[in-house]
Amino acid sequence: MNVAQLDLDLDVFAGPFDLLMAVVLRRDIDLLEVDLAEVVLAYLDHLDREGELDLESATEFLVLIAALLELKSRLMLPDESDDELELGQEEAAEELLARLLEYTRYRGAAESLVDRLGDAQGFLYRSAPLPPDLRRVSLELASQAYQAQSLAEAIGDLLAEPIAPDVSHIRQTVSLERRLRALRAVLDRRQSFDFDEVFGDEDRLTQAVTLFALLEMHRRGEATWRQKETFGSIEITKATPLAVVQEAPADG
Amino acid sequence: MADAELAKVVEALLFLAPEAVTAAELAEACEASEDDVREALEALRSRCEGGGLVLREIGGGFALASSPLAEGAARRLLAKPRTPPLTQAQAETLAIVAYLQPVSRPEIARIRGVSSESAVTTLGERGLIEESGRTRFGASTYRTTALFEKLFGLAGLDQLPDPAQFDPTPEQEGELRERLLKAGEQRVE
Amino acid sequence: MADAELAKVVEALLFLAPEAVTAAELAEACEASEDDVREALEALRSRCEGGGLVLREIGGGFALASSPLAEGAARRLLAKPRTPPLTQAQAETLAIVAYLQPVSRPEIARIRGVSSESAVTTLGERGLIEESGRTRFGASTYRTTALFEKLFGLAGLDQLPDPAQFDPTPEQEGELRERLLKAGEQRVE
Repeated sequence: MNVAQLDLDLDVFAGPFDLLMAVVLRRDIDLLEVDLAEVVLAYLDHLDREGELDLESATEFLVLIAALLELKSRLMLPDESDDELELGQEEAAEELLARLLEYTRYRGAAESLVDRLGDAQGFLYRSAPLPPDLRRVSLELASQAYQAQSLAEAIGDLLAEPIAPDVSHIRQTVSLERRLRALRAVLDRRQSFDFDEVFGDEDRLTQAVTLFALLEMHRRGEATWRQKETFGSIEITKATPLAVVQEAPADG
Repeated sequence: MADAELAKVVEALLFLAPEAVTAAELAEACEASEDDVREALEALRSRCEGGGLVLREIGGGFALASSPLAEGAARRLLAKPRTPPLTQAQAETLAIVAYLQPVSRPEIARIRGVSSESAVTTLGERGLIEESGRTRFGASTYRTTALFEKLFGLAGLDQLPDPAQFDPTPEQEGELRERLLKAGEQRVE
Repeated sequence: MADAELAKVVEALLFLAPEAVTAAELAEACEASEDDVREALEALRSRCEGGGLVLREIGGGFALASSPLAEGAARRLLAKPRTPPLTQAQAETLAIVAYLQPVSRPEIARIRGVSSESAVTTLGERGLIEESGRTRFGASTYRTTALFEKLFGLAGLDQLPDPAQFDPTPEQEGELRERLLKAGEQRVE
């Protein structure tokens, strides 16, 4: 089932929870039949059209749709997962449920506020300048109403530099772009090199992304690489513009 | 000041005042007791019933407003269209601020499941919410403004309905849980 | 529109209008005839006799005004400076102006890490700050007023309390202005 068949009017959804609620709660829809990838793409397109696409909201959305994807994948997979996984699944569903319930409360409150605003808009208030003789605030009538100390306190608050948030829980990221630059830098100095010799000391993630970058360089015709045996050393050679060696990388 | 005169003065003051005025402020200005002012306000309220004005209690104070039956004519005369309705994102953000104030942007984003930067900015520009302080990480916290209470016709924040009434019924909650857990249940079958 | 309703609507319109309105304008807004409007105005005039407002004819138009008998109370209520508690945004903005004056809006925004337009406007309306000139880039600069000193119980600006006692990072060197700007830039990041 694609998004068009799903008949989701994306304009009416205020956020991923809203959309998820609609998808999950539709009685006539079996989750198995919903093309969630299309929901994601349509939602991102929608955000883009709105001009409100930012990485933060897109990421939040993906995290949430991932919960639905996990549910769906369990429907599709044969029943051979162990109990441990199942428990995690139930916990994840409960957590998602708790967040959906909290969101539902404020969505309801939002509706009631909108109604209230509609009712209150019938009442209009006067907005007219005061008669000239009442316009000037009289300095004589003024008396101390604030503590001067509060000004110094406010300056103290403003002098405080924000505590740097704890980012130790955030997984380090490796950029493909940066790995490409690293590879090109090596190839600028040397015509060919051994992968382990240069990158052997990097962590697994960096090595993996570097290999990915090598694939990209191979695709672009910038370098070739060869691995004589499975798990053996990889030799990378800079491609010369005149004789690009067309050689597929060995399996490994 | 005689009772009848006090009611007249209170009417005149509410006509002039650009914002809602508390009974205490009225009493001080009229050099009368707060009890007398409250009586005068009651007299004014019944007097208004025969006319085109309404006495409203807004954010703990009192203000005169035009009657809803004059709304159409008033908007024609003043060429003042209704304020644009809130988008759902704005309404949800406003509801979260109204009930949980003071509340920070990350907290709003957590509840809505989506970053709410532009809704917060727009609500601020429309004067419905304002900064109220900072969390220890330097994020601004927000609360609703006096204008919010005025535009939404609230005598005070305690007039907001209990948010629990918007919670799903146990049946709806059960259905939601069931559908979320459907995968597991199917395997049990 | 029934006569009684028209009289109510006319009352509401004159209550809202900031300036005098002609009978023709009222008729158009009410979608009624001018004769009917004039009748409604007569009804309103007699209704006013029992209350605190008076119907005035000014330059061919009509306007509601407060009754002269409320004059003294109005002066006491309105000529007195309004001193509601300052919001966090207002307090921070006022403190920046007080300690750094003259200071421009862009500078205030840099220090606070957010645009502070509405706080500057409100502080100006309340008479706590005023424009003092322009920077060479054309931005208005602000300073505090005599009313500010009176409301904060200060005999002069040199009486402002030393912020050092609230300084969370006293070990840092530099002018107050530079240190504030530096902290502000970190808040934005």
